[in-house]
Amino acid sequence: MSYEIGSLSLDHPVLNGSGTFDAIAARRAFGDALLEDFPFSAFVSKTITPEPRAGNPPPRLYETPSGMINSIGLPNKGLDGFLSNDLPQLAELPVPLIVSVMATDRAGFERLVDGVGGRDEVAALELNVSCPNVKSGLIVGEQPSETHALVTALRERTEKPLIVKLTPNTADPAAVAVAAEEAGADGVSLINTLRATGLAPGSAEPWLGAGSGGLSGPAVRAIALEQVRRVAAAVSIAVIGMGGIETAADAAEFMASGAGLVAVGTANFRDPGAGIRVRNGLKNLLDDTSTLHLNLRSN
Amino acid sequence: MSYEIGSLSLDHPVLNGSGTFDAIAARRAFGDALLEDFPFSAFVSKTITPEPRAGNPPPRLYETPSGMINSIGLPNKGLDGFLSNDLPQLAELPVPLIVSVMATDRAGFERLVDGVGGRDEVAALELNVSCPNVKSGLIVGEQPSETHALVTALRERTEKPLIVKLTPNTADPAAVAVAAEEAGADGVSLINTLRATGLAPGSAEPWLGAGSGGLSGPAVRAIALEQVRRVAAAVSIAVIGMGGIETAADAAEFMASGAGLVAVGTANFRDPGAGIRVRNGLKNLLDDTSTLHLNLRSN
Amino acid sequence: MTSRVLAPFGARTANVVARRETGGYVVFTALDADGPDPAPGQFYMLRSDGWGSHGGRPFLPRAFSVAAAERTADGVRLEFLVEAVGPGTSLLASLEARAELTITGPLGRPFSEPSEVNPAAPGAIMVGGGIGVAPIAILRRHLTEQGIPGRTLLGFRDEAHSGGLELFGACQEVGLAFEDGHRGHQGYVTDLLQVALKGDDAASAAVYACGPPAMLEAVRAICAERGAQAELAMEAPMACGYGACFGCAVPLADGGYMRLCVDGPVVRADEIETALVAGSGHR
Amino acid sequence: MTSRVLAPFGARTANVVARRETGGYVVFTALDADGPDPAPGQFYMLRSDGWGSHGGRPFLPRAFSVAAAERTADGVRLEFLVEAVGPGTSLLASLEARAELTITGPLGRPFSEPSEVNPAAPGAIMVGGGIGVAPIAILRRHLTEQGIPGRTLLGFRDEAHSGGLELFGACQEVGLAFEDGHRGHQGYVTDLLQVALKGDDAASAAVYACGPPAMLEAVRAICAERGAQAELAMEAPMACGYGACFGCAVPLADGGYMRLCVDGPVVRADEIETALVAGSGHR
Ligand SMILES: Cc1cc2nc3c(=O)[nH]c(=O)nc-3n(C[C@H](O)[C@H](O)[C@H](O)COP(=O)(O)OP(=O)(O)OC[C@H]3O[C@@H](n4cnc5c(N)ncnc54)[C@H](O)[C@@H]3O)c2cc1C
Ligand SMILES: Cc1cc2nc3c(=O)[nH]c(=O)nc-3n(C[C@H](O)[C@H](O)[C@H](O)COP(=O)(O)OP(=O)(O)OC[C@H]3O[C@@H](n4cnc5c(N)ncnc54)[C@H](O)[C@@H]3O)c2cc1C
Ligand SMILES: Cc1cc2nc3c(=O)[nH]c(=O)nc-3n(C[C@H](O)[C@H](O)[C@H](O)COP(=O)(O)O)c2cc1C
Ligand SMILES: Cc1cc2nc3c(=O)[nH]c(=O)nc-3n(C[C@H](O)[C@H](O)[C@H](O)COP(=O)(O)O)c2cc1C
Ligand code: FES
Ligand code: FES
Repeated sequence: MSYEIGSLSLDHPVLNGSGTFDAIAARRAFGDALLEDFPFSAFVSKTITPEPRAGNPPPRLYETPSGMINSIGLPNKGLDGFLSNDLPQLAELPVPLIVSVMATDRAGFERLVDGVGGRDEVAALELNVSCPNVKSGLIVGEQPSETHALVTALRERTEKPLIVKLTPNTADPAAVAVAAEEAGADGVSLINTLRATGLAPGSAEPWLGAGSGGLSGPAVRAIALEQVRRVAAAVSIAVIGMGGIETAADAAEFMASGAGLVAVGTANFRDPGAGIRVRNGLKNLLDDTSTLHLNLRSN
Repeated sequence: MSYEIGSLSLDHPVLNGSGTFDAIAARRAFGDALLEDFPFSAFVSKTITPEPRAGNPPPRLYETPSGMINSIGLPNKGLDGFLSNDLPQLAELPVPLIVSVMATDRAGFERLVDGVGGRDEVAALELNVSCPNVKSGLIVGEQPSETHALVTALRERTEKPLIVKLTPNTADPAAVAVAAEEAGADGVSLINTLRATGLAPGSAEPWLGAGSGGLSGPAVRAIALEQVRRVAAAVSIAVIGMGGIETAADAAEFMASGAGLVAVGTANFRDPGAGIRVRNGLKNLLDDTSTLHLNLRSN
Repeated sequence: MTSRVLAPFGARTANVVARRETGGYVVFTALDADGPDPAPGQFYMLRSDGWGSHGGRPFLPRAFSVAAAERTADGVRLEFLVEAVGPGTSLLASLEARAELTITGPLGRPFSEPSEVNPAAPGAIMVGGGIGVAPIAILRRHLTEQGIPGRTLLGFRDEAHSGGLELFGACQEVGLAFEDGHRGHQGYVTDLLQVALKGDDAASAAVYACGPPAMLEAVRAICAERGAQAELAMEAPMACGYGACFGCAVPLADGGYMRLCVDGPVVRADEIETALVAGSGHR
Repeated sequence: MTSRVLAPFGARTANVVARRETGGYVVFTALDADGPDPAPGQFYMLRSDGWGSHGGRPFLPRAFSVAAAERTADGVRLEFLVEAVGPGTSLLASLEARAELTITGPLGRPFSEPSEVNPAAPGAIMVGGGIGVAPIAILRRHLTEQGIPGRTLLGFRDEAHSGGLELFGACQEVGLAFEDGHRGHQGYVTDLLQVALKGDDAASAAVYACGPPAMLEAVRAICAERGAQAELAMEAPMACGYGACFGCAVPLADGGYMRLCVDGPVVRADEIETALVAGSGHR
């Protein structure tokens, strides 16, 4: 069984969701034990933007039944800060690095792809398209046409595998996935978070500093599974499935539904070793074809 | 405080979600006790279609973390069966009747609106637009333009209040709500269920007979609240908020977010008296303005 | 019976007052202070504290046939036989005395009197399998109290799955079948039914059955073939138990589906197309 | 101290071995068989059975400062002081001995030695308020063991909120303030701090504080005004506790935010813009 995203070949099918594991911070907390048994077959960075961002005002977290809303607001050091501060540290990880990038215009995306794509330490790029295009006012990832145009433009600028991170906040994610594939993407990852909000207890005001945010965790798993199933049926590039995966059995459901790879997101918060549990459990399930008759699809 | 949907004025803000309470069956189970303290200020029927439907093959239910998926498939007796069998029984309820209707083409919707709208027992109609238009192949409620065209055509055929039941499976529900308002709808209700699936345990096959279905319950509450907030900010017609409401506090959050009315859906399954609990609890909260500083909006 | 006993409207609380283990199963008793006496074949929707604690499941209440009901000064004592097969049944099976339940019921259509099933019936032939013996136990007691003759045939896979036998107490007039043959007839309980119907005039039989889908389907087929009248107590996944969700679909013989929670769980064998409904019943 | 003690990678189990109630609070002891000794000021992320059972919450683990840590042959005995303010703390406060916890830790930046806070400091001034006395208790014991002099000032709203005092055992050398005046100084513990800093050369002080945001903000302002060096142990809503989620944002004095879980929970008072962070801390 092989796990591939375009030309990038991985050792096992479990990645992290962008923004749900910070390998640099985790190393501060857990030391080099982290590197000795690194959970993921590739590390996906938190999304970076061309310029530095402080992120949203607190509170940034809201807990929901079997899930959580985050409105973090993409705090990051910007492209230059990332390249000078973070990249050398991420290069020490024992696995390939996938850098997630986002901008609000074409030029910004181009700068990111040029800057990140030119570095040997980087194995692949993930395009976070859950962002407005300031020109059209549309969220790129909600529109097949916008996605197609963006990926086409970026495809020319790098040979590295390009993954498009799909948004679930749209009527037909499969149409966006097909647009990404046609424009030359090597993979799609889904789902990102679902727009959501919650009020401060006993108040009429939203709890989150930014008013609303994105829902993740087990609450969204059934939605994610359906979107993965539809997307995987529509494209033949790599599909990285995520959304509420907590156990190897959950991950196996995504793989049985057509995802060649999976990512662990919110589950990392409840257990920093969630990725190890999922990876090892999945290995047992995949080895023991008698227990689980999964019609696994490899890319 | 008044609770209005167009010309229909209700005693309190709590309705049932279509398809989540069958007053006729409940009377078989609970007897006339049901009528003595009927939970809802209006009764919303399960969606009916022009012709009878048997519904989807079982299994039709899948349980998820803090929620459930249903793929019931709109079993119903069809317009004629509804008018002759169900309507007389529903007319015995102590509250106004709102009939939910759906068809896959304009002519079908027209037949339903003519047939149901012409009956005195019926106080209002709810248009379930989570259905494909067989001509365009598009899901009506996912497209502002389709919704506008449908509501415009139906608006001419009845003086009764028209409610459009919005689907959450779209990038911008507020745009669809605005289209409904512009075409003459008296209210919008949201959210309907989110497309979702789950696999049979230890298998690679979807559990549900129909392959996939719709997610409801507390798991979707935060998504519903965000959509209600956005829709209520965009329209000035009645907004009926629902999605995972289990308690009066949940309902109050929807009202604080701009819903003038709320509906109890999946919570009815866990407790047939959920509507009574929500209604009574909400009355206490609304009376006691000191405990909850809700910026309630009445229509 | 056996008209449907109505349930109080809304979920109410009831406390577990006793619990015992029998074979691999648990029998617990709940004291229902506010409810009526159920009719044999009816069920309750149950949930308890801890609902939601296994990764957000169980979320919905779970359906259980009442296995015995005894009126006391404090209310009705309801007995349930539980096999732990998933998160909901595991939680319920682990409840100790004093635990609080949230219950709705009695619900559904009960068994009919033998004379209603078949006016020619001198009595009843009751067939129970596995965990499905619960409603047979309360039916049997009901008939005995009324002085209506009945024969009871029970089948189990093996010792480990025969906990339900305990519900039939000391009474020895029960025909037994064990698939592993360690006791009674070696084979299926439906073998015993075949024999019973052969002896009798099948056309004057009133058969009652509850058990796994495969057993019920065999009962249905045997009775259809022999022209015997039968009522089957079935299972289907249920969200609500009172007709609200349309989830508990069972295919009808003449097309379409019934809602098992309001049109069953006891159905006439000739009403349904098959007792093998996808997603339904114990193995 | 006091460099950060690293946590084993991944959540592990630990059992509750003791529980006592003190005032309105609960102190429970967990035996951590596999973890290291934490440094004062560090915290653990905790969850237990029953997570998810109150309408799907709590879902995320909850952060708790360690109040005492004692190495035994079987592992480290960790003491936590818990105030039940919501579903997570209520569950933890109700755990009995033998209950299983899932823990990650020790996490975060601990208190610095007084000489690191201020090379001129002869010792420490420790200020604790309400539930926030927990990390002060372990810090105090640590300094005592090292023979470093320290004064402890504790403030409580009233008797009902003074359960944390018990952590300071028999030792009487503690300055007390109660808002309701029923004991010690009537008023805020920051009044005592004002007095303490007046007596001393504030510029040679090393102040440590933990308590409600309003108290920490007062400490911050007082120390800034008097030129005293201070470390504050803060709270913020946390999803992960190890820098993964960026949820625990605390505004920095020179713009932007820190992640309190990895850059705190102990922060230098002059690093932050304010201790009053929306959504954070006990009342
Ligand atoms: C009228 C009636 C009477 C009954 N009487 C009894 C009785 O007396 N005693 C008794 O022990 N049982 C009885 N049952 C069965 C009992 O209700 C079920 O065993 C119980 O609901 C199982 O719940 P669970 O959470 O333990 O297991 P579940 O996890 O709900 O598993 C049970 C079944 O559901 C399937 N399943 C697994 N995951 C899911 C999912 N996510 N969504 C949907 N389905 C899933 C499984 O494949 C399995 O078939 C009765 C059922 C009915 C309808
Ligand atoms: C480093 C650190 C150390 C701590 N040490 C201790 C300690 O030693 N002892 C102790 O008792 N506590 C301590 N706390 C605080 C403790 O972690 C919180 O009290 C606990 O997380 C509350 O959880 P809960 O489920 O009981 O309450 P919650 O319901 O989580 O309520 C707590 C706060 O969250 C808000 N809130 C309510 N609903 C939501 C929602 N849906 N989503 C988001 N926020 C919501 C409430 O308004 C309230 O402010 C510490 C916190 C930190 C960060
Ligand atoms: C706190 C948090 C921060 C996130 N940040 C990012 C991000 O920076 N870029 C991105 O593409 N996705 C981000 N995500 C989305 C996740 O990568 C993932 O798509 C989503 O959470 C669904 O998976 P899960 O339910 O397993 O968490 C974030 C999610 C969370 C919870
Ligand atoms: C079993 C089931 C059947 C439903 N049937 C219908 C229906 O016939 N028509 C409709 O408009 N909505 C239907 N709905 C959607 C509900 O009315 C409601 O919009 C949705 O469930 C969200 O609310 P909830 O989370 O409170 O259930 C159904 C929902 C469920 C769970
Ligand atoms: S269980 Fe809901 S209709 Fe039968
Ligand atoms: S709690 Fe997650 S980054 Fe601090």
